[in-house]
Amino acid sequence: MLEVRWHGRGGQGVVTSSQLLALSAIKEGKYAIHIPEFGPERRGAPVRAYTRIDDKVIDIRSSVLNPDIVVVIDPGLVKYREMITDGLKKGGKVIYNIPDPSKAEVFEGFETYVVDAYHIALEVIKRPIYNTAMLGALIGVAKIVSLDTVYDALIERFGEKIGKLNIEAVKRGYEEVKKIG
Amino acid sequence: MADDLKTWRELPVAMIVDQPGNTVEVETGTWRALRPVLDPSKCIKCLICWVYCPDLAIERLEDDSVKINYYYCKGCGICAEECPTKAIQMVEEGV
Amino acid sequence: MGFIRRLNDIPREEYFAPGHAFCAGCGITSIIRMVLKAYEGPKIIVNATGCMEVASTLYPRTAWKVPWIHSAFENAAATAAGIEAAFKILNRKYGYNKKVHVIAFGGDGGTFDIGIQALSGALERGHNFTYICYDNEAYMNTGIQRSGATPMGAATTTSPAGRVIPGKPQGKKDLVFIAAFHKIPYVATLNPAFMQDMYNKLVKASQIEGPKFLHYYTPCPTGWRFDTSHSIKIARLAVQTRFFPLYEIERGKLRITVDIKKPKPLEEYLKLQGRFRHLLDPKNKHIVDALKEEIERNWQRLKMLSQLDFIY
Amino acid sequence: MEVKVERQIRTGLNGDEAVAYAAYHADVDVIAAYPITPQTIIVERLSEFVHDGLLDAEFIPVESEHSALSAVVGAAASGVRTFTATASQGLALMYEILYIASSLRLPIVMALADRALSALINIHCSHDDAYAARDSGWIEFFAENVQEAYDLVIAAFRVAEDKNISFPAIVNLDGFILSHSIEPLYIYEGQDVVREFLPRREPIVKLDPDKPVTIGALALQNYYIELKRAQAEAFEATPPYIRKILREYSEFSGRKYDFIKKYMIDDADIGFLVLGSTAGTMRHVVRKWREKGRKVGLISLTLYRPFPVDDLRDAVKGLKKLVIMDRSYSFGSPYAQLYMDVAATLYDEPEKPDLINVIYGLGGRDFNEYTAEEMWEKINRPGVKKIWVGVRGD
Repeated sequence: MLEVRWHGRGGQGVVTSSQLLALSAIKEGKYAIHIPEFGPERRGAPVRAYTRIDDKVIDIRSSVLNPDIVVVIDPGLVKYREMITDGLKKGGKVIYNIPDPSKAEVFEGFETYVVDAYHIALEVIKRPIYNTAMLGALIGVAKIVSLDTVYDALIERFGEKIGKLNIEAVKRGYEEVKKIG
Repeated sequence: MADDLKTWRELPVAMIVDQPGNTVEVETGTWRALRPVLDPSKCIKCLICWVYCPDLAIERLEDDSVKINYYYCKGCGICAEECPTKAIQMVEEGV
Repeated sequence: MGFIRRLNDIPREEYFAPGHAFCAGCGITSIIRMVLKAYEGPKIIVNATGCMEVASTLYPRTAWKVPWIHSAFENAAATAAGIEAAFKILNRKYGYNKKVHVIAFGGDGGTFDIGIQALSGALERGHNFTYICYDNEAYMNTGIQRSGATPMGAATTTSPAGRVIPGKPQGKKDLVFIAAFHKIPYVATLNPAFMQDMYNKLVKASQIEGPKFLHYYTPCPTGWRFDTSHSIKIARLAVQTRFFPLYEIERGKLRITVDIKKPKPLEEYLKLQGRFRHLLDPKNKHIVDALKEEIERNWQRLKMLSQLDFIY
Repeated sequence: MEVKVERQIRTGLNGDEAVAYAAYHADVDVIAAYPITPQTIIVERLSEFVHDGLLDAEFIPVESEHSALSAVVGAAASGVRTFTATASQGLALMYEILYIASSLRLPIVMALADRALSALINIHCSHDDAYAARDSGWIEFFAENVQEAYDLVIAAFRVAEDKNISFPAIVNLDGFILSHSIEPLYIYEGQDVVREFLPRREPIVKLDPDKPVTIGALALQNYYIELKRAQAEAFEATPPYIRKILREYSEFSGRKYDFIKKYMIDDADIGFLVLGSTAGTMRHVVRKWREKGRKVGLISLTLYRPFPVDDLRDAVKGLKKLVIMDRSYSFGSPYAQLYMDVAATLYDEPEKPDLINVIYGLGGRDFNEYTAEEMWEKINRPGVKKIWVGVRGD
C-alpha cells in the first residue's frame, strides 16, 4: 500500500489533487481512498488530504500517519519541516513546490524532490493554483498511475477547456520535478 | 359512548381510522342543557340555522325546510339566536 | 356549483360528520364544512395539532369523510407541501389524472407562532395549496394561553387580567400581510357571519393556482367566555366594529370586500366577552383607546392600500 | 469478494455522492432536505440530478430539517417513494417527526451522515445522532464503506417499502470518514437495472380521495397502548423479512449482506464489536494483531435496529472477552449505548464473555493503529469495565 499526505492551504486545490490521484488509481482498477482532513479551516488556512493506493481492498480508514510520500503544494509551508516530515516513513519522499529551485534545501534522511509549480501554475493556469502541477510532479516521482489516466480524470472533472490547462500543468510538473537529495 | 374497546390485534394497520365519518354513531345530544324547538310555520327556509349549526344537527330537507336532529344537538342556541323569524326557541331540556 | 348568491345555493352534500367533540357553539366547524363544499373535487386535508384535530379525530373515530392527515403542531404547511409534491409526481410520472386540492388547517398557535417557519417556507416555495388559519386568538386546546394572535388587552391564562398587568400587553401580529408579502396569488380574511363573502372567497381560492392563505375568524365561547348562542353575533360585531376587516388580496390587488361605513362602537363587541370584561373598568380605558387606535389605523391602512393598483 | 459486474460500473465516489446515486437509481419520487454538513453533498447531487432532468422527482428545498421530514411524511403518506438526508443537529430537529413516521408506518428512507451533537459545535463523526433515533421505530443500517452506503440505500428502500415491514429506515454513514472520502465502488448502470430489484412502491395505506382514511388521529388512555403494542409487534416481526431482502440483494448485487459481519471471530478469545467505518480500520488491526499472535476477532453490525439479537448471541459464542466500541456517550447510563444493547442481549445466556466498553472517536477524533494499540493495552488491565481511548488525560 502506498500512502500519500498532501499539505497546502485552503483554496489551492489540496483536496482536489488527492481526489484526482485516487480517482485515477480507481480508473486503473486499483483500490484507493481519498480522505480530506477538514478542520476549522477556511480559504488560506493549512489543509491536509490523504491518499491510499493498493492492489488489494483497503480496509483502514484512519488518517495517514506514516506516509510514504509527502507532497507540499504551498511553497510557504516548506519551512514547517517538522510538520512535513512528521511520521514520514524512513527513506520516504518529500516533494515540494519552490518558486526558486536554486534555493532548494534537502530534507535530511528523506528523498527530496522539488518543482517550481508556482511558476508553472502562473504561466499555464494564470492563477496561483499549484495542485495539478504538484500532482504531475508526484506521478513523475512515483509513477503511481499513468499520465493518460490523470488526463482523463482532469477532463471529467473540469471539462475540456479548464481540463486542458490542467493537463498542461500536470505534464510540466511531471517533466520538471527534480531530485535534489 | 358504548364503543367496544378493541384489542391491539384487531386494530387497522398504521393507526388509521378507516371508516370515514364514523363519529356519526356518537350521540352528542346528551351534552345539551337547553333544547331548540322549531315552529315550522314560522320557517322561511333561509337555511341560516343549517349553515351555522356547529353540530350538523339541523337537517336540510328537500324543500330547504329544516328539522332538528336531537341525537347530535349540543344545545348551543346559535340557531335560535340567529333565526330571523324567531322560529326556533330554546327551552329547558329537563321540562 | 361554484359561487353563491344566497345560502340556499350552498351544496347539500356534507363531507364532515356530526358526532364530533367540538364545544357547543364552536365556530370551527363552519369553516370545515364550507371548505369541503366550496373546494370541488378530490381533496386532502392536513391538520396541525389543535382544537380542530383533537375534536374531530378521537381514535377510533373520525368526523372526516375526506382523506385527512395530522402529523404535528408546527408542520402542517410542510406536510401539505410534501403531499402537493407527491400528487404532482403521481400526475406526471404515474398517470394519476385527478387534480387534488391540498388544504392545510392550523389554529392561530400553529400558524402565527410555532408553525410560521414552515408556513413561510411553503408559501415562498410556491406550492399549489391552501393554508387556512382558524384563529380563535389563543391556545384554546391547551386551555386558553396567549398567542401571537391574541389581541391587546385580552385575558388568557398566560396573560391574565392581573392587578398590575391587565391582559395581554402586546397587540396582534398581522399574519395576513406577512403571508401576503410572500407575494402569493391570493390571501383573504373570512368570517362566518358573512357567509356569502366567505363562501365565495373559498370558491375563488379553490380556482387559483399557487399558494393561498386564508385567515378565518373563529369565535370561541370557551376561551372568550361568552354565551354559546352568541357565536355568530360576536363574529358579526367583529366585522361591524372593524375589529376584523374583511378583505382579499388577489395577485397583489387589495380589495375590501365588506365595507363598514359606520362602525359600531368597539365596546359592543368587548362587553359580550369575558376575556375583555376588565377593559370596561374605567381605569383600563387607555387600553380600549389603544385598541381603538390600532383598529382605526388598520382600517385606514386597508382603505389607502385598496386605492392602489397593486401592493406587491 | 466476488463481484458480479454485469450492468454495474466501477467508479470512484465519496459516500455522499454514492448515497445520492443510490436514491437516483432507486427512482425516488419526492426528496425534501435541508443542507447540513457533512450530508450536504447528497442534497446537492440530488438537486443536480433533478435539475438536469436525469431524475424525475420533486425536490423540495425546505426551510428546516423539521420541515424536511414533515414534507416526506406528507409525500410518503400520499403513496410515493421518498428520501431525505441529514446529520446531527438536523436529526435532532427532526426528532419529533421520527416517531410519527414510524407510527404511521411510512417507508421513508433517510441517509444520516453521522456527526457529533453540539455543544460544542463540531461537524465530524460521532454516533450521537444514530443512537438518538434508536428508540423511534426506524430500521437502522450502518455502512462500513462507500460501497455499502450505496447498496444499503437501495436495499433500504426495498426493506422499508416491503408490505410485511412498512417502516422507515435510516442508512448511517460516518460523517467525513465516509461522506467525504472517495473510494472505488460498483454502481448500477441506471434506474432500469435497480427497478428489477426494487419495483414501484405499493403502499399499505395512503391518502386517497377515492378511499378516504384518517391518518394520525388523537388516541388517549383507552387506545394509545394498544396502538403501540400493535406497532411494537409489527416492528419485532421485521427481522426475517429484512434478512430475506438482504439475501436477495446479495444475490442481485454479487455483494454479501447480512445483519452482522464477522472477521476471524470463530477461534478468537477477544472479540471487538463496532459500528460504521471503524469496522474497516479494526479489520486491518485484527489482521496485524493476529500476526503478533493475539487471538482477536471482529464483529460489526450492518443492522443496528431492530437489534440483531440472535446473530449476536451466536457470534460471541466461545469468546472470553467482548470489547464493545461506542462512538458516543450516554450520560447517566451505566454504559454507552451499544454496550447496553449487547449486555441486555447476552444477559440470559448461560455462558457469555466478559464485556468491556470502549468510548472512542468522538467528534471525528482519529481512530488509528496507535489508538487501537492504546485500547489493547487498556483492555488488558485487570478489572477494566469502561474506558476511553484516544483522549488526552487518560
